[in-house]
Amino acid sequence: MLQIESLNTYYGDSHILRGVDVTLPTATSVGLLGRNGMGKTTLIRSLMGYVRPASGRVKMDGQDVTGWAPEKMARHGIGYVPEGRGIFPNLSVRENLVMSARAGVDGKRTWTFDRVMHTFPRLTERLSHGGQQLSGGEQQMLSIGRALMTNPRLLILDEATEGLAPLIVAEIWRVIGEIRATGIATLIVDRDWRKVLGNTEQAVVMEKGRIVRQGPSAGLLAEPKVLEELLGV
Amino acid sequence: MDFGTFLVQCLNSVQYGLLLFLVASGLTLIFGIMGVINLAHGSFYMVGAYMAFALSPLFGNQFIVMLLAGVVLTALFGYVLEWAFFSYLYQRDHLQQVLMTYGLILVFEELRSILVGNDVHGVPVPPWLDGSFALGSLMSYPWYRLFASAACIVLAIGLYYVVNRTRLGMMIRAGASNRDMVRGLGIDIRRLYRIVFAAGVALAALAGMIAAPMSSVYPNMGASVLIICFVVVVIGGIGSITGALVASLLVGFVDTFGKVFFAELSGIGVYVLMAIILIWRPEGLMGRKT
Amino acid sequence: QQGKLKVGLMLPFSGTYAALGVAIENGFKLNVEEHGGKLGGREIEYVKVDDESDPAKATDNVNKLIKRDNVDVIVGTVHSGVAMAMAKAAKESGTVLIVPNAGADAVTGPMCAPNIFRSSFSNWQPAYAMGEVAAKQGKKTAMTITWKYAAGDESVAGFKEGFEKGGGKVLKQLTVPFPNVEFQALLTEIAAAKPDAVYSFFAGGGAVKFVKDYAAAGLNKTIPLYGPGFLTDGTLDAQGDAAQGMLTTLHYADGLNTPRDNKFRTEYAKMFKLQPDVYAVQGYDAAQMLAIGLDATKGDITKKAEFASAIEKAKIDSPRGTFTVGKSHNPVQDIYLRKVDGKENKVVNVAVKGLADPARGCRM
Amino acid sequence: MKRFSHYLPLVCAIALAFIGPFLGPYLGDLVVKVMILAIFALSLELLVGMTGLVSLGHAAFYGIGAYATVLGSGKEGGSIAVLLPLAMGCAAAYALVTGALSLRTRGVYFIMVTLAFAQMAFFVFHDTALGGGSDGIYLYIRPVLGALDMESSKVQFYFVLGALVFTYGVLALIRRSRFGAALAGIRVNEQRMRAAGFPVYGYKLAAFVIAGALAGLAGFLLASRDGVVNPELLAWHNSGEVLLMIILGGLGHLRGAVIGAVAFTLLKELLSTHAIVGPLADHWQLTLGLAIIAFVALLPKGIVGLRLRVAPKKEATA
Amino acid sequence: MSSQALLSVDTLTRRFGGLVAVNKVTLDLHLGEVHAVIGTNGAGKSTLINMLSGEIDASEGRITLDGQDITKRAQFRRALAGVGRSYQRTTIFPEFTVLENCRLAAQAAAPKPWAFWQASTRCEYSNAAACEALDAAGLSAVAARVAGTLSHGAKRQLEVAMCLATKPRVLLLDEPLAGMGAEETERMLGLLASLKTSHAILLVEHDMDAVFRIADRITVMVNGTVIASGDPASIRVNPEVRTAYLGEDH
Ligand SMILES: Nc1ncnc2c1ncn2[C@@H]1O[C@H](COP(=O)(O)OP(=O)(O)OP(=O)(O)O)[C@@H](O)[C@H]1O
Ligand SMILES: Nc1ncnc2c1ncn2[C@@H]1O[C@H](COP(=O)(O)OP(=O)(O)OP(=O)(O)O)[C@@H](O)[C@H]1O
Ligand SMILES: CC(C)C[C@H](N)C(=O)O
Ligand SMILES: [Mg+2]
Ligand SMILES: [Mg+2]
Repeated sequence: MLQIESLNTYYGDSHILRGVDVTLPTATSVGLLGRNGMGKTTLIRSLMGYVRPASGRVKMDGQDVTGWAPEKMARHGIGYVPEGRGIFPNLSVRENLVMSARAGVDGKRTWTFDRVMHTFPRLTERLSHGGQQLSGGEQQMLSIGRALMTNPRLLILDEATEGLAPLIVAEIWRVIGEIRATGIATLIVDRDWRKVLGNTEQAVVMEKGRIVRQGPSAGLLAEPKVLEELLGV
Repeated sequence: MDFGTFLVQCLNSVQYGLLLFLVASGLTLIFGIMGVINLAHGSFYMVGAYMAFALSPLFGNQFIVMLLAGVVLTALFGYVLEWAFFSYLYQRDHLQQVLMTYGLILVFEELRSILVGNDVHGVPVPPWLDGSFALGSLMSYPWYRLFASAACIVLAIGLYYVVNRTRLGMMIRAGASNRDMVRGLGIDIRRLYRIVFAAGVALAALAGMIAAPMSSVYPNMGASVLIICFVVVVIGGIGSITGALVASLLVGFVDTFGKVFFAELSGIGVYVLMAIILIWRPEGLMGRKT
Repeated sequence: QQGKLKVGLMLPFSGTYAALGVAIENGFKLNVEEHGGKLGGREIEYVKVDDESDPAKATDNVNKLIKRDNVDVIVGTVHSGVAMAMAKAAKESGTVLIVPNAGADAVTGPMCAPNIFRSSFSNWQPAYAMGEVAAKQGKKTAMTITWKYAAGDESVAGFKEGFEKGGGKVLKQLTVPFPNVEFQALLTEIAAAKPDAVYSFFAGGGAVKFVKDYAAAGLNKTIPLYGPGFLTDGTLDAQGDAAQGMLTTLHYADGLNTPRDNKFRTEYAKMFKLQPDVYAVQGYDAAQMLAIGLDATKGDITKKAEFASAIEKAKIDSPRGTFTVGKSHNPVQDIYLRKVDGKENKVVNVAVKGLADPARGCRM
Repeated sequence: MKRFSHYLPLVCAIALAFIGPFLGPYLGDLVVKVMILAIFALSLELLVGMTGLVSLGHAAFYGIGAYATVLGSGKEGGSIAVLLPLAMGCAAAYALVTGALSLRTRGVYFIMVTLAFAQMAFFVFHDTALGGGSDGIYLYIRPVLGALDMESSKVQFYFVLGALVFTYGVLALIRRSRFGAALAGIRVNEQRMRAAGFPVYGYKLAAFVIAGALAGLAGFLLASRDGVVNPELLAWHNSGEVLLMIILGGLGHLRGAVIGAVAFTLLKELLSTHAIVGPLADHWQLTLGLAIIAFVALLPKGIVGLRLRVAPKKEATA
Repeated sequence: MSSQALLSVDTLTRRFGGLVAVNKVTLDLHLGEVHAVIGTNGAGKSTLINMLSGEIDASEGRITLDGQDITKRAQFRRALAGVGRSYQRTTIFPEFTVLENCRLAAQAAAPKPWAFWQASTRCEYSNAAACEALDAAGLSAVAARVAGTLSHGAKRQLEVAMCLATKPRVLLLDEPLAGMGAEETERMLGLLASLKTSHAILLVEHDMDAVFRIADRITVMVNGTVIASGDPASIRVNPEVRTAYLGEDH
């Protein structure tokens, strides 16, 4: 559903994304890998519209959406779980979820408040707590839940499992699986490359602002040499 | 002070407190919730008061209709104002807003002087609210003041409901803490804020319109309410409507009884109250800890 | 023989007192026009400074006139605190200062100087007269209410002096912090204490609101409200019915109906399309006083002693009635008792004839 | 280039010292006033720009310094050696007490508590006979010290210039010092400073007291120059105005505070002078207001940002 | 474990309103030991660290450092006494350079940290401590970068470096590995291993591979309470821990 064509992005004078070409097919899950500081987050922020790329195109279903504002992208079906969670500290847990609730582009509300509660039971006990009173992990769950409440077509998870307990991480991967099963495309950034490759169909590897590898995840998993070189594992 | 007088003074306190809330209500939106340090709040209040002065001959008896018309006009005005002067300030240091709104105060004052002049003008009390009722043998009390209090209560409830109970209110508050994140959830924060700002301006102006028949309209009238509005919002705890209401009433009592018992230094009362409350509770009465 | 005479007008052109500043300027200019644009044979050049009624900026503003523009004479201002700073600067530089409004007793008291004059009043004057009137009307007790600031305090003190001299007693002096306009608490106090009369000092928006609130509380029916004329001057439009019948004292009134005043009023109305008020008269008379001094010195204002003595000796033919200038350079004038009638402060009678400020503390 | 810019303030001060005698009474007087305001603004910059403590009550210290000078001189006048420490000491003492309490709060709450304490001081001077009430009181004889007599405008000029250089120097020293670095750290992230082992409260209080004392210095100079003080000196709009100056000039730079004081004063002076802008001077509020709005709209980093903007940067964020 | 505990915690409790975030936790930190505290999200690990570092007060219980009671001591005094911490949520000075970040942290312990006459950049003690910390954390290459422009992973490294710059004896690390890539994780583990000889380390971490590699002792918390404590091998097989926290993967 998204096509990114020779995208170049700068922060001030530093050239971060250098001609990135990526395709995110509909209902497909894509893993985005790369070491720290290689530009994964920047790529996400560029396609979301938070950062204006200096050149290149972003296309959604063939339509040029380069330079669209983030809210417009979001309303066209992109759910965003940012690095660092972005919880609203002055809203209660319930309010964090309710405020973002929206029917999907198809008009359906697959993800409801109840379903999110069901997925993250821990939050049920914290509903009236302020966002900033949550533990780190609880915030992470809330952030994912909040993105799901927008019923997206594409869910972008930037380090969504950071700070989560192993059981919860497993749960999140299960949920991601569930999400994939419902036909939502996902773009996943996570430090656990095994899980990423195991839970995605396509994988993209970045290095210094370039795409250096793109292909089926399973294929990459079978190439430990390449992984070591690109990810330092 | 005998008991009857005491009761009347309590009524005075409550009544003044409610009036303060009315005047500060717009600020609870723009400053308390949106977080814009809006020194021009007094100017919006003044705009409302002068609007009442200008509109009342046109509307005659139809006071409520006039208020509605005024609210619509000032909301439009606020909408444009936000677009022209504030929309690009949110990303910047908050102190830039101080400078901007200070500039606006000067502009509004001068425009007022050019358009209406510098004289004091009265605004008639609507005939159906004119007159007073007796408070025991002591004195009489104007109906209009009670009307203003009632308007304030209605407003307070409405504001509380919208801000705390509706999704709109949640979005607004969310926007105050993290604009970018709100956008990422598909909410057009710029339009949302423009609307909230417009509502804040309209509320300030509404307060001005309601106050005008009591206070008359005169140069610099905005400056005299500015500080007390900030005091009320801050004592209550920034962002809390209930807090602002409680704070208004507290200030009402302190001011009223301060004037009675400590006439010589009663100017200090409100500030002593504020200092004590904030030192005791650094987030205001009902503010959230950060 | 000489060049233009530079007149520095330091008045409030913005803020609460802006209307007063404009009236004073108009009055002054009217008189100059009547003199054919010349005083003492010299053409007049104006330099205007907006003092914003801010004492914190007063020294700088007056220095602009004295040091930058080298004015020959300063006319100003409305606000007493600002006038105090002006008096200080005038005293140091020796520039002639004519105060066309500010009533601070000190300006013609401890601060009096050969080069400082006032064309208006001292806060004490109308207040003292009101005290006498109230006592004469048989009031035994009174309460006072004013903003807590120097002008208010002085006014109340003047009233108290006059009232208690006449056998009355001031029960309590109520104050409201400046510029707060919430009076309800104190109105309740007044209602509870039931004095025979209330004396109050407010101006501008505060005066309007106080008079209205007083009436709305029903107090005007039982306890007469007195005050200096500022309580009802330029504010009757806004006060409406609430002010009807009120008695105030001032050195000017509507309906004086003297040829002098009538002429002044027509001329003023013709020139500015406005009705004059007491402030316009004070500005007008400031120009008259200047003219007298300049005539005596043939336009040479540097002859300070001659300039001053001419004014001291003069009978100034003011729209308010003739007045002279006391040795402290404050007007010795009739104070009128006035009654609000419609939109006018109609003269009732002369409350005190030729009232001179006691000029306490003036050594000159 | 960088080097020169480094010494620019000093060059300005020396230049000013040379042209001082040729300024004439009015300009000289204006420059003195601007320099006093610059000292006042610098003292606030220590709080706002360097420590991140936005105060809306700074005029209290300015006013207290001025009142201390006048009340301390009495009818007979007094020595600079006594009055100057007295003015700074009184201001610092009030800063110590109010700072100790205000610093319990932060952000907007701090703004308002400082406002509250300033208003209290304001009303004490305004409503009691202590300082002559709302009409203010006079300084009959200006402070002297040996041959230094503040009565003389020359002495005033050089004394104030010296005080400005002193203030700027002290603050420049603080800024680059460890103390200054700690204040900067507190401004950016108080939590981390505490975790690292800084007694944050103490540092903030120290900054508050120093700023108060320097404002007291400005107050002393003002009283010595004007010879009259009025409660309005302590009024909130004065606190607001000095805050505007440093924002206008550009926060986070000492020269921003000075430039702000100069720009704000001159801008108003220009726009309200008939000889320069003609009849528009009657509407100086309008033009000044519009000018300020234009500044905000066009110079997000204040006037000092003007130079920084010459080198264009690619805007990264949408 | 031979030595006396450097920092010991005795029945420490913290309540937030009705919620008991930390419930009677007792544990010891010894020199030469990495003591990992793991547990479900919201178990109270960060709250525990907050209490130990003095960021928040304990509701009940006692904390001793070198046998001295520090339960009521101000946060900065504890820091100066050698208790250093890192934050789970990155807490750096985004507008300063990386070096400045560390230098400022180091300055707290420098002689006369408030000196206002000497340039902060010339403080030898702080410079040395900062460089050492940057080196250890592998950030020397980006020392001159403005911290706010670092990538998330690099910020996490800086977070730890700033803690090290204060030269603490007790390290309280709140999820230091979160956000770090594989390479950085390796480096950090190596660093911790080398630090542990001279430090007592409390490590809160959700990366179980890392925890089991490096921890000498593990305490497991659930809902504020310690459910198990012991050496890694015993924890790994503890059924309670497996159901409450680890799951089947580890
Ligand atoms: N606001 C900024 N200004 C300047 N440079 C930035 C900014 N944000 C990020 N960078 C730089 O851009 C590069 C890419 O950063 P990005 O955050 O996209 O990396 P990443 O791949 O997401 O890394 P990580 O896994 O650590 O999150 C890094 O070198 C980073 O330092
Ligand atoms: N300031 C606070 N007010 C109220 N509750 C709080 C506060 N801080 C933390 N809590 C609650 O205390 C509990 C413990 O939180 P804590 O941050 O210590 O968890 P944690 O073990 O660090 O979790 P995580 O691994 O997710 O970071 C949580 O349920 C949290 O919601
Ligand atoms: C009568 C008033 C206009 C006088 C003014 N209040 C003053 O300061 O003196
Ligand atoms: Mg990233
Ligand atoms: Mg935690």
